[in-house]
Amino acid sequence: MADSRSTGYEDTYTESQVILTAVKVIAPFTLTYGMFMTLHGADTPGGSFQGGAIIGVTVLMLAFAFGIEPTRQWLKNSVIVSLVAGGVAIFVGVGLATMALGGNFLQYELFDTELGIPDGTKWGMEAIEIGGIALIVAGVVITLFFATAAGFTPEGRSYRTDSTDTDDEVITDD
Amino acid sequence: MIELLATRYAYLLMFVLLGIGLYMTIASQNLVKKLIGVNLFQTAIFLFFVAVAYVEVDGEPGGSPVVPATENPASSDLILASPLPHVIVLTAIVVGIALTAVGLALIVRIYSEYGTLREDTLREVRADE
Amino acid sequence: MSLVAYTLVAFILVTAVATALFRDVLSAIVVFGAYSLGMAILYTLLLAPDVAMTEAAIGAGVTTILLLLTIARTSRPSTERLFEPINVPALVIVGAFVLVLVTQLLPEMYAVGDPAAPVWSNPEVTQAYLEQTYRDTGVQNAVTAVLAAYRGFDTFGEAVVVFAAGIATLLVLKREVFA
Amino acid sequence: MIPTDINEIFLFAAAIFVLLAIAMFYRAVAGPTTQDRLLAVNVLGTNTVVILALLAAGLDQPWFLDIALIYALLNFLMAVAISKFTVERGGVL
Repeated sequence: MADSRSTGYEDTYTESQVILTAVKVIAPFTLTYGMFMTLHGADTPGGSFQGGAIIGVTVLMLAFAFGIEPTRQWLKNSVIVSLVAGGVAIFVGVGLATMALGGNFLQYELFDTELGIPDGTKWGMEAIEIGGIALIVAGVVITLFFATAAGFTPEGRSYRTDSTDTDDEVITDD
Repeated sequence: MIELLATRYAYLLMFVLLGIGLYMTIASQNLVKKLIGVNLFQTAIFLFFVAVAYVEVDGEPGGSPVVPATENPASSDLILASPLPHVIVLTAIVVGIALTAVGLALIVRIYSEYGTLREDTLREVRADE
Repeated sequence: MSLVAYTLVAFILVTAVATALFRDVLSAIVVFGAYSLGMAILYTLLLAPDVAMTEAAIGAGVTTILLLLTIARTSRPSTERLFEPINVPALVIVGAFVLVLVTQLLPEMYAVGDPAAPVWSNPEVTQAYLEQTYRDTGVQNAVTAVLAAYRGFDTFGEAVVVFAAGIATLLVLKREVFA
Repeated sequence: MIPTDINEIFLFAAAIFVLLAIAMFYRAVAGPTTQDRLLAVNVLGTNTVVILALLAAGLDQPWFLDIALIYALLNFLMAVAISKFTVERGGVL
């Protein structure tokens, strides 16, 4: 077991045919469903908190099927950073945009009256729902998962700077 | 008495769940179980918020808070659950998982420093230092 | 209607007690997942589909996985007994707490779903939201409207709290990368 | 006690399914191995989907089916996570 741990890639369990096939079928559907939930939150129950969580869960599913380390390598750090930080930036940006138009923080009707966007209130809300909260929640769910999965390494080195050589200690010892 | 309990079942459940969550945080020696207890306590509070938002008229439940697409809805169409407690609970659940995750990270850290998750052993280890 | 509610209350109570008493942490986590399932059905029954969805996605899904990962990274005590021994002093304190709540607070509560309850009948809060949501914002889901429009600044704070919690987890674990 | 209205019948059926869930929970508590508990919770998840569908029909709230869909997805994820954990005590997770 120690050998398969250290390589991390020839793990028989991460290549379980059942899980791999099922996840290959289900993951696109989960992602679509998360996006549906995010985009359709205005008129039916649902919304960005739920949709973002489901989008994040899709990555968790992939990580269980393909192994956590390969998924970590596949998912660039900059993607997650831009998800989380970009979400906050969009949220603040929409709020500051209404202030720049002469209103209060997140006073959406100014998009309608000042910029002439039809249904400005609705689209302003959709902007912070889709662009803001969903991205933050999805990014944070993925972050929490990978951080907890990595556990604590006293040296504090990050795996990303390492190449995928064989002496990479993937899992902290119990 | 039975009538009182039967019509207030959600609040009764909430009180008992508060008790169970509190018991887990006090009595469990394992830190992970303590955190599960905190989570249980949280869900009891959420249940309280959801229960006060619920409405029914003559035993017929109202609707979920999706209003009809008219400018001036008739009041008979507005027998809907209150949206405000739902919003508070919605955000509280997401903040709750964030809190749980930070707690779990601390637990992982404590384990790597002291090699135990039991409260009593942890106390002894810390006393020896 | 009420029959479903009572059976669900029984189910939730059984799962909660089992979660508290299991000695094996893995079993407690698995049973806690079942508890979340029951809780989400109760939220659904109390006409809160948004809350039920969040509880389903986050409470039952993500929490269970994070707890599992934690005990995978730490230890799981060996189990010679199925249940934990009852801690009598804690049980007495908690029992007194619950007894006070049930005897003193429960009779003061409005019945579940009573339209006269202050939360629902308040013309300035709930009724105002329900009447004005479509006129003001053009969305039908009142929960989304309150979340993003009426209480948008509050939601901004919540989103930043979630962001901060992600950063805090990375700091506690001394990691420098998000993924 | 036996309902006659069609919506009442759906709700009654949902109540029966909750009772079945309590019965299934016995296996989750008593089950000597973790595999028994995992399977019991998995069945509970499927049971939940059925209960939510019946509630959606009984209360005339078609949106409840969305929640049932989320459950169907997450039940799979939980099953995979717990099964992988039971192999080599989480070493492959």
